[in-house]
Amino acid sequence: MVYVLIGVGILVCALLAILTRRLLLSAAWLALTSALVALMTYLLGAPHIAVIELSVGAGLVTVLFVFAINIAGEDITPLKSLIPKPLAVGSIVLAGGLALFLILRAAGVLNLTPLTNLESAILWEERYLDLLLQIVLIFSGVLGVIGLLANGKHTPDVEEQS
Amino acid sequence: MTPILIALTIGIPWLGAIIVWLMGDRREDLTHWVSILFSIGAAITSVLLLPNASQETALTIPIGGDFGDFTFVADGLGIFLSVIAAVIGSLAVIFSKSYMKGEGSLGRYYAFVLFFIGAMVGLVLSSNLLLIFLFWEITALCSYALISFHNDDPKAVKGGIKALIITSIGGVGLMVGALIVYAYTGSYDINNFLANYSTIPGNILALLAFGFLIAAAAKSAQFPFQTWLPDAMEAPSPISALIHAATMVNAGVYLLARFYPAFKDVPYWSEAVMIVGALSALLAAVMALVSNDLKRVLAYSTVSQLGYMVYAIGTGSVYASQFHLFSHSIFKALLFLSAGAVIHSIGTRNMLEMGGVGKKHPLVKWVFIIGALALAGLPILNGFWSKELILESGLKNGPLWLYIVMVFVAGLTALYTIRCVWLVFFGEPRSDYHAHAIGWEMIAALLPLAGAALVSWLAAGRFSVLLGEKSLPFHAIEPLPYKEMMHEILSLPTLVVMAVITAAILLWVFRKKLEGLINGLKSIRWAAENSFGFEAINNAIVKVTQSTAEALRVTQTGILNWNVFGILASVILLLAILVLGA
Amino acid sequence: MTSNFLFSSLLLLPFLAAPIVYMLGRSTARNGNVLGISLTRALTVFFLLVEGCLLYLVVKQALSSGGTYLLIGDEPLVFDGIGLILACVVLFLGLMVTLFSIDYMSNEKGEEKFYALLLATIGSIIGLGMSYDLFNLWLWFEAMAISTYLLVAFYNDEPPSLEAGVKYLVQSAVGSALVMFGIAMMFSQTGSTTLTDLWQMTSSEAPLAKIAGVLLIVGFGVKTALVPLHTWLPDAHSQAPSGISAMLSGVVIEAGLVAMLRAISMFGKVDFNWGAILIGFGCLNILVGNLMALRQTQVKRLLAYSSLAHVGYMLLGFGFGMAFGRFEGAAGGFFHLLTHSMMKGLAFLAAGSLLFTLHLSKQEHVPLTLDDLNGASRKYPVAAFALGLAVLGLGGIPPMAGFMSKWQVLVAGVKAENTLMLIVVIFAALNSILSLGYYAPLVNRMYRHEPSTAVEQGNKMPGLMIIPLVILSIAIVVIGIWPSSVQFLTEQAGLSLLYTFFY
Amino acid sequence: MNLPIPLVVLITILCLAGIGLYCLLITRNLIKVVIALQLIVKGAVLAFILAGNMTGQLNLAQSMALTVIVADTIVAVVGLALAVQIRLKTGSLDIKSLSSLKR
Repeated sequence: MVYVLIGVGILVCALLAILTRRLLLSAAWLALTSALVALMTYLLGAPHIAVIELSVGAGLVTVLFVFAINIAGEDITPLKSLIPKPLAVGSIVLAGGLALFLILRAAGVLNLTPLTNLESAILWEERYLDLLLQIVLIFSGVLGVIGLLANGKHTPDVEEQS
Repeated sequence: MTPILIALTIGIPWLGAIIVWLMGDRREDLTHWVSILFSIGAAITSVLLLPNASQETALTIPIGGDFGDFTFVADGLGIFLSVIAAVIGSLAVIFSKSYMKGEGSLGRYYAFVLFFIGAMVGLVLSSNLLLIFLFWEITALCSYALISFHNDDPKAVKGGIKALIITSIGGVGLMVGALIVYAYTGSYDINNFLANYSTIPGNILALLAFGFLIAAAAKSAQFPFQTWLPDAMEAPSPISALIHAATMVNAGVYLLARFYPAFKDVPYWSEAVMIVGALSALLAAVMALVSNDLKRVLAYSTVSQLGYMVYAIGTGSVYASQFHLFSHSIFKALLFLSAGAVIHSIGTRNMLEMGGVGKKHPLVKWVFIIGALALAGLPILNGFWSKELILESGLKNGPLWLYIVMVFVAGLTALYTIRCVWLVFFGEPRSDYHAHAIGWEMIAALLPLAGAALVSWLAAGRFSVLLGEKSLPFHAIEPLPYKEMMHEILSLPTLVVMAVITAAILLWVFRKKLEGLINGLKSIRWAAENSFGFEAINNAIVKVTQSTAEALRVTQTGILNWNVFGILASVILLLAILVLGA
Repeated sequence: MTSNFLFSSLLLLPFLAAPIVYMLGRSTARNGNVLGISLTRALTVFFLLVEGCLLYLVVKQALSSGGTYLLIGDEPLVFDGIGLILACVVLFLGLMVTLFSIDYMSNEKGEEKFYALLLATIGSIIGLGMSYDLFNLWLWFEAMAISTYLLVAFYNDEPPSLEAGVKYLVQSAVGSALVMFGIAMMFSQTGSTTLTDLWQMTSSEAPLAKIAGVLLIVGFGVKTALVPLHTWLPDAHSQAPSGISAMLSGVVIEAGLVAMLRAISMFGKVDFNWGAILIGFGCLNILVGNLMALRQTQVKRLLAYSSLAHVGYMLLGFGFGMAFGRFEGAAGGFFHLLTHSMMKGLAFLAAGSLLFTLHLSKQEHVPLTLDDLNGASRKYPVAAFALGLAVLGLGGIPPMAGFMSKWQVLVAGVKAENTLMLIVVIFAALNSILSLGYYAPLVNRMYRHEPSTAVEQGNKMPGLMIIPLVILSIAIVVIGIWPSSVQFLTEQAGLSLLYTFFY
Repeated sequence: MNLPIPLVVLITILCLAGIGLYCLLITRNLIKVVIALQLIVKGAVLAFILAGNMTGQLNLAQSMALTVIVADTIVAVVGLALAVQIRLKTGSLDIKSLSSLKR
């Protein structure tokens, strides 16, 4: 039941995030979505990810959005979408429906492992290579941001944040 | 010895091509001479190959994988065609020295001519189908590059691309055939295939046979692919003589001749070959009759004569077709080169603007007449013998109505030939052209060809031995000494043909009195001037493709949302396949 | 131990080199130190050469002692045929692009970032070819994507360039999200992400595996430019600096393809015809790519669309391999991957050299149009010849390499001995001819006598730019007349790919 | 109403991804595009945790989810930087004004 509530909460926040006209509000709703997702991951037995999602997803990313919106400004003029909305809704529903149907047909009833052994495991257990690669990602990302913003008038400290 | 000679005959012109390309236009005279040197070198080595003809594989270069062994066989058929390519090639190069004097991009011109000669020699000497296809495409590339040599002229560019695309479409037939041969016999080797063709399932063999027929029809400009050859006449005249009359267009006939034993039992194949040949011969002859462009007349007549060769293969007489190919190469090269000399001198290709050229250039007039008479099939020139052989075979082995068509075409040939000679060389000048002098290189190239057109038929006996004993292991070709040939030819049917030809000539002589009849055939004239609608079909295909392409460009909206929609759409598509399929 | 050392240094070197190159360039560029920036360039070339030597040593090691396996944590890295061919291709082309870019990029701001990110891209593609863990594969893939974002949007003063960057980023990100869902799905089934585990644990009746497979195909397919997903490609390829266009078209989309093949290869036991899907996309790609290219007026855009068609040929080869067990098909697909990377690389570099001399060196940021090419051969014989050679090779004209690789792909189709495949082969061959409809006029233009105004006013071409053009031209012709010279690469790769399907 | 927990999470994931994709389809604002991408990635994170939970490999799942978060934060940062730069150069964040490359 709790899951249903959180799930509905996530979806409502997400919908609000994409439907709100003001970008800053959008970012705020995104942060709330992120927090609820963190809560769900916590309930699913992943406390570390919950913490990180909360700090990165709800914290850092929101800060970045606020920075970016500050520079780029709020374009709140309502714009008619370029794709007919019924087509968009229809195809999304179709894709989601097909996926759900296939998954349920394939997996039958989904089972959870009882969440008993919640050991405080070390992250990156046996996945050092991924860790190393993340450094590469960050390096490339930082270079990318520096390169993109090289001549900008306002060079905010976006790159330091990441 | 043979392997070295083969390598040299292909390698010398290719080396020459690279050298000439690198030399570019810096020193014009040197470029001419270097090209002449290399082309003559190739001609000499190819002639040296003649005594070495044998059916054995002479040269094997193992490539491995799915490319098989690159094998070369210097058999009689291959050597004979390579001699034609190299010798006429060298004559065309010599002719070019005068014809191309002062033109830009000489390096490119000669490089492609030499590249072509090497590729043509490779095409006929190779016995690996992949290699044949490779050379086949290279000859198409060279032909394209040379047709659009004057590429500031949109007509030349268009003609070149048309030739490239139509011959490549035919190439698909050859490619699929080669792939089938490899997939079902495990090797690209021709002789291996001819020995084991019966192991291939019947329907696949039929596909193979008709694939090769399409390839041959496209390369040899036969019905329904004949439209590219007239447009290829934008090329400089020596190129028309070499590539579009004497050598490359023969590749299709060569292909059919090579594979005849495997395909002769395929249902309807022989009939299809005969009909393709006869239709090409007939339609092209009618078009030649109404065209006023000197080179186009010769191009139509090439299509028509190639039709005879294809028809001959359909009737089962590979020897007759190859013998006619031999004669045709000589007299058609002669005609094209002398036409080139005339065009170079006068500066127009329109026969209605010529007239009386014979007074200015008597020598050219006489060699052209020799070629024209050979084309018309008058005794005792080489065209007479070979055409009669084909008609004999057609009477014996083909349906009578096709024979009648071919005899009728023989009459038409005489008619358009005499019309052409008359319009160009006789009468009074119909425009005030200025006749420039003709260089000695042109004469030097014309005279040997004229001589050969007179006497090459004497080699018939030797030629039959070359084809019969020293090549084509799966063909039944009996040696045919020329006395026997004379005996065979000088019979009643020949008199019929001669009567038709005479009637055609009389028709021309009394053309003024027969105006009523000619007017009655106006609709045919109109159809022929519009190439019987084939040009329209070509244009329609091009137009449909281009407008489809243009319409499709709308899908690249440049709008991010639609781009993402593409991703979503393919997910839906694949998921739907999963739902429906499983 | 030494084999592990060699192997890991092969993977690590580019990433160690990238910061070094960046730091060096950064510290010297501010003062306008010419020596420093030339040192940066030289260092990049040096690192690539060292990487090539390492690759050679690893191959030698692998042949002698079988050190083809490296376990970092529990993530395996495997040095097999696929990894080898991808590494060879990316190193060779990367070196050519670096040599080419020395003059091309010399006037640009942020040159050091260019080289650093180029090194990072090369490194991630090498790693991608060897990764044998699904999640790890995705991460290499993501690293490759992130390093190329800036390279695509390198001219950050030009709105079109930024636009191309945004499209590339968003579409890649959506694709990569789909890949993540696919991975999560497989993970939920087997509790592991190594390819061997996944392969062993999926049975023929694994419906969830099919959905995951579809998501992975579409996700990686975005980078591979399968047809409805291709819309980023013409924009990115035409807006990036030419060296990067060559990299994108020559290896990045192929790397996406390799990632896709790796991912599908673990579904070898699943009872689903993956090959048929690839063949379907292949046909679509060939047709749409050729038709879209037919009416283009910008050279780089035309080449970009032709990449679509060539991905189609590779897909056909792999499809024949997977659907019919035709080993030739898989080998042919890899062969075409190799030749296409060289030919398209050469085409983009040659077009880029003309773009540079005609426009960029005069500080004009305008696209190179077909009309600009008129008469280019007079003034720039080498670039014109190289471009002509490359596009005719792409059109499948012998004796260039493209002929042989297309041939091998089509051999597999006919060997399948299936009527439908025969039709596919004929279709592909006819499309090859359609492609001549835009390649041939392009070549023709360059050999006209009347030069365009752009050519008349063009600058002199820097000598260093010509070197990669010459090397690539020679390579294309040599492979074209001696196709077995690269057979050891393609056959190993083909074997590695089909292993999970048929053994 | 007693839905099994994994089903609830699964539906949440699908809807989250769907909402994100929907936003990508209809929005014309570049920053909104980045927000939509973030939403989809949140779905992916949840998917990894759910998968880890179902197979009892939570630690593995956590490390992977963390990697996903890091990678996509970087993508978001680069995306935002691009958006900012576009805003500075063209004065607009509208996707429609950003379609000079077409056909």
